[in-house]
Order: sequence, then C-alpha cells, then structure tokens
Amino acid sequence: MTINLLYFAWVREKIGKSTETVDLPSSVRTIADLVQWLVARGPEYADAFARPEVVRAAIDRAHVKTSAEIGAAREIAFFPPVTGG
Amino acid sequence: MTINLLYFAWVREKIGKSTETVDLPSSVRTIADLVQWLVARGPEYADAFARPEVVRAAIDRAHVKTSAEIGAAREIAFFPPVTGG
Amino acid sequence: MSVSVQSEDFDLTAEVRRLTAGRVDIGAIVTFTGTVRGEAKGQTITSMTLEHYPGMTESELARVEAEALARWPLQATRIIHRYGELRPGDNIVLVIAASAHRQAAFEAAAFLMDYLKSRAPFWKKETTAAGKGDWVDAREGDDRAVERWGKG
Amino acid sequence: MSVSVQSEDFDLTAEVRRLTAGRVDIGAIVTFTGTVRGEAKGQTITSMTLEHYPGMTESELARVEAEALARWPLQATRIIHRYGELRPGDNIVLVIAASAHRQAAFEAAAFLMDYLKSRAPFWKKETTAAGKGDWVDAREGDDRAVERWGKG
Repeated sequence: MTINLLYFAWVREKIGKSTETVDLPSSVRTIADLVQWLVARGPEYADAFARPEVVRAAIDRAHVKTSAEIGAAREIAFFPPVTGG
Repeated sequence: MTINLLYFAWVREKIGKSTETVDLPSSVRTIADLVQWLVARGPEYADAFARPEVVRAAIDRAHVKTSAEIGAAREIAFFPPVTGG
Repeated sequence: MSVSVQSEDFDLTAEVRRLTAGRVDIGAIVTFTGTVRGEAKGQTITSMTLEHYPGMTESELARVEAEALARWPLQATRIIHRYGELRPGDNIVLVIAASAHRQAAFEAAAFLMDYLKSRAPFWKKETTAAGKGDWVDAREGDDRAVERWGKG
Repeated sequence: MSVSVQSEDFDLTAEVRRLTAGRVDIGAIVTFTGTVRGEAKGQTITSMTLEHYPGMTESELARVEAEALARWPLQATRIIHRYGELRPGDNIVLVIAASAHRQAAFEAAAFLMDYLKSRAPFWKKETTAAGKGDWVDAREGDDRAVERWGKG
C-alpha cells in the first residue's frame, strides 16, 4: 500500500525530511506497527521515535492513538505534542 | 448636623430631586434612622422608601448597610441596586 | 491600572495597544465588551440611558481594579464605563486583563466584570419602541456571580 | 463561525466589528489575544517560529469552534491563528466569543483556547539571543486545562 508520510517540528528535523511516500507491507496494520517499521529503516528514524510516547500521530488529518488501524489511510503525520495558542 | 443627600435612578425620580441639603436632628444616628426621618417628611419619600430593602445607601461614596452609623458623614446617597456593566 | 468613566465610545485595538506598547512580558490579553441589546423582556429597545454617581463611580472602579491586581499576577488592567444615552449595538463597558499566562487573564477579566456589576454605581433605563422608560432591575444572578470569588 | 490560519497580523477592533455589525442580539463579547513573550526559562527570546500542518489545522480549529457552538448559546465566534516567524510582542492567536450574556462568552472563549492549545497542530520554536533554536515543550497544565471541560 502506498501512503504519504508527513513529519513536523523536531520529528521532521530528526528524520531530515518533511514528507515522503512509502510502500507499506501488509504486516503494518496500526500506527504502532508503522513506527516500528520506520525505526528499522535507519538511525534518523530511531532517533525521532526514541521516546515513542512523546510522538503524536494523525491519520488523514485527524488525531489518533498509536493503536489506531491504518486501514485505507492516504496521509499519516507524526509530530510532537502541539504547542500553539 | 448639615448633610448633603443624593438620590439616583428611580429613587431620584420618586423623590423628585437629585440632591438636597438637610439639617439632621441628633436622634438620627444610622442610615435606617435617616430613612425613617425622610419618610416622615412627605409622601414622595414614603413612596421612594416603600420597600426599604431594595434601596441601597452610600456614606461619603462608599457602600454601607442600613445599620451603618452616619457619624461625621458629609454626603449620603440613596439608590436602587446597581445595574451597570 | 487605569479607570475611565466617559460618555465617548472606546476603541478595542487602541486600548489594548496602549496597555501593551513596548512590553514583551505579556502573553495573554482578555477583553470583555458589554453592548446594548435591542430587546428586553420581549420589548424592542430604542435607547438606553446610563446614570451614574460621579466621584463614587471612579473610586469603586479603582477599588475593583486594585482587588483584581491583588489576587492575580497581572501585567496591566483597564476599565472603561460609558454613561449617557446609548443605542442598541453601542458599547457600554470595556474590561481588559493582561498577564503572562491565559488563566490569570481570563479569571481576572471575569472577576472585574462580576465585581463591577455588583458595586459600580450605574443604573440603566431602557426606552422601548412604545416610548416607555423603565429602570432595569438588578439580576439576582449578578449577586451569585460575585459570591463565587469569596470575600472581597 | 469563522476560522483563519494566516501569516498576517489581525486587528481586534476590525474583527469584533465584523462579527457584530448590524446586530443587536449581542450583549457580551470576550476576546483572547495570545502574544509572543520576550523571555522563556530565563533566556531572552529574539524570535518565534510557528510551524503548522496545513489542512489539518483548519479542520481542527473548525471542530473546536463547532464544539463551542454546541455547548454555549453563542451569537458569533472567531478564531485566527498566525504561523511563520514572529517577534516578541507580536500577536499569535485571537479567539472571540459573542453571546447575549457574559457568562457564556467568558466560558466559551476559555474553552476555545484550552481546546485549541491541546488539538490544533501548531509547534513553536523559540530562537534565543544566543542564536539557539529550541522547540517549546508542551505544558502539562494544558492537558489538565482541557480536562475540566469534560468529554469533548
């Protein structure tokens, strides 16, 4: 499955890019699976997800938990807790 | 004792004047005494103070209860509960 | 730290700018504007007249402001209350509370309004479309609103 | 009933006027303005950069606004959030809640800010006088602030 990944703030800085398109194996079913799969791709991902509890995710622009199923998502974003306002 | 009395809003309208200077007998010691003394002066005062619980008072520009002593006050005001804001 | 009782209108942006100009220690600014509504108890209101007690008004507003400054860490406050004849849609009152953080600014602005409504000597008279002038009754809710802040 | 995500500044008076023009059913208008402070953790801040998630930002702000409109009797609401590089003293965010009465306006404005702070995808990076850029940590207090409103 082809999917767009977006990274923001220090997640983006650590990974070194703001967006990429990836082909996910069918074994990657949840956000937690996706994090594990990304971490295996290289040290920059391992660094960004070193403390997975402080990284938040959104599927198709809606906040989700790491247990969320990816399903037919087109866009998944990873970012730190928000600090606007 | 000579003292300035001020009336506001419907208290003013019922009494028919916004201010007057009166000479108080020494028997008038509290705001409640003053109300009683005023009521005896005429029907317009009796009308204004017909429901004394809804008339508020201030001595020298500070809110007081009807039990407050007049003391050396120079200015006493009577008015309805405030409705600003 | 500034109180005005005036017949003229006020400008929100100008008032906030006056409080914050040249300052970088403010992070949160809450304003409250009270305006004249065009209806009361099902009657159309054509105008509202605000009477006040000159001298006492200013000192009560200053007292209310001092109380807020003592209770919250505020960088700046402002109270403006108009008097005279106003029309529906017109501004009546402005309260501003500025602080480093939003909670203090929100609480102080709400406190200023609750206290002002229960202590500042203003009285509203509404004129209806039928030409009748009625003094506005004090709302019981306003006394209860003030009670939540404890002893003043 | 209107949300903007923009790099440009906003004008308080103009925004309030746009919400209230020609209306006489509004009695209370609360605005919250968030501004950039010149200090953080004892360091002098020279600039702040706000990154956001285009598309998601707008939909989250609209969701927050719809939630407030469902909870309080509001005549009008407005949210503006800036992004890009800002300087100390600059405006970051504006929230307006207008209602017939003050309690709804105060509560809704505080709610909008609490929810916006916990859900809108913005991230602040502060640059200090030493030239160092640091991402601002989320405040635990912001999560607690949102909890007081119950289930969203």
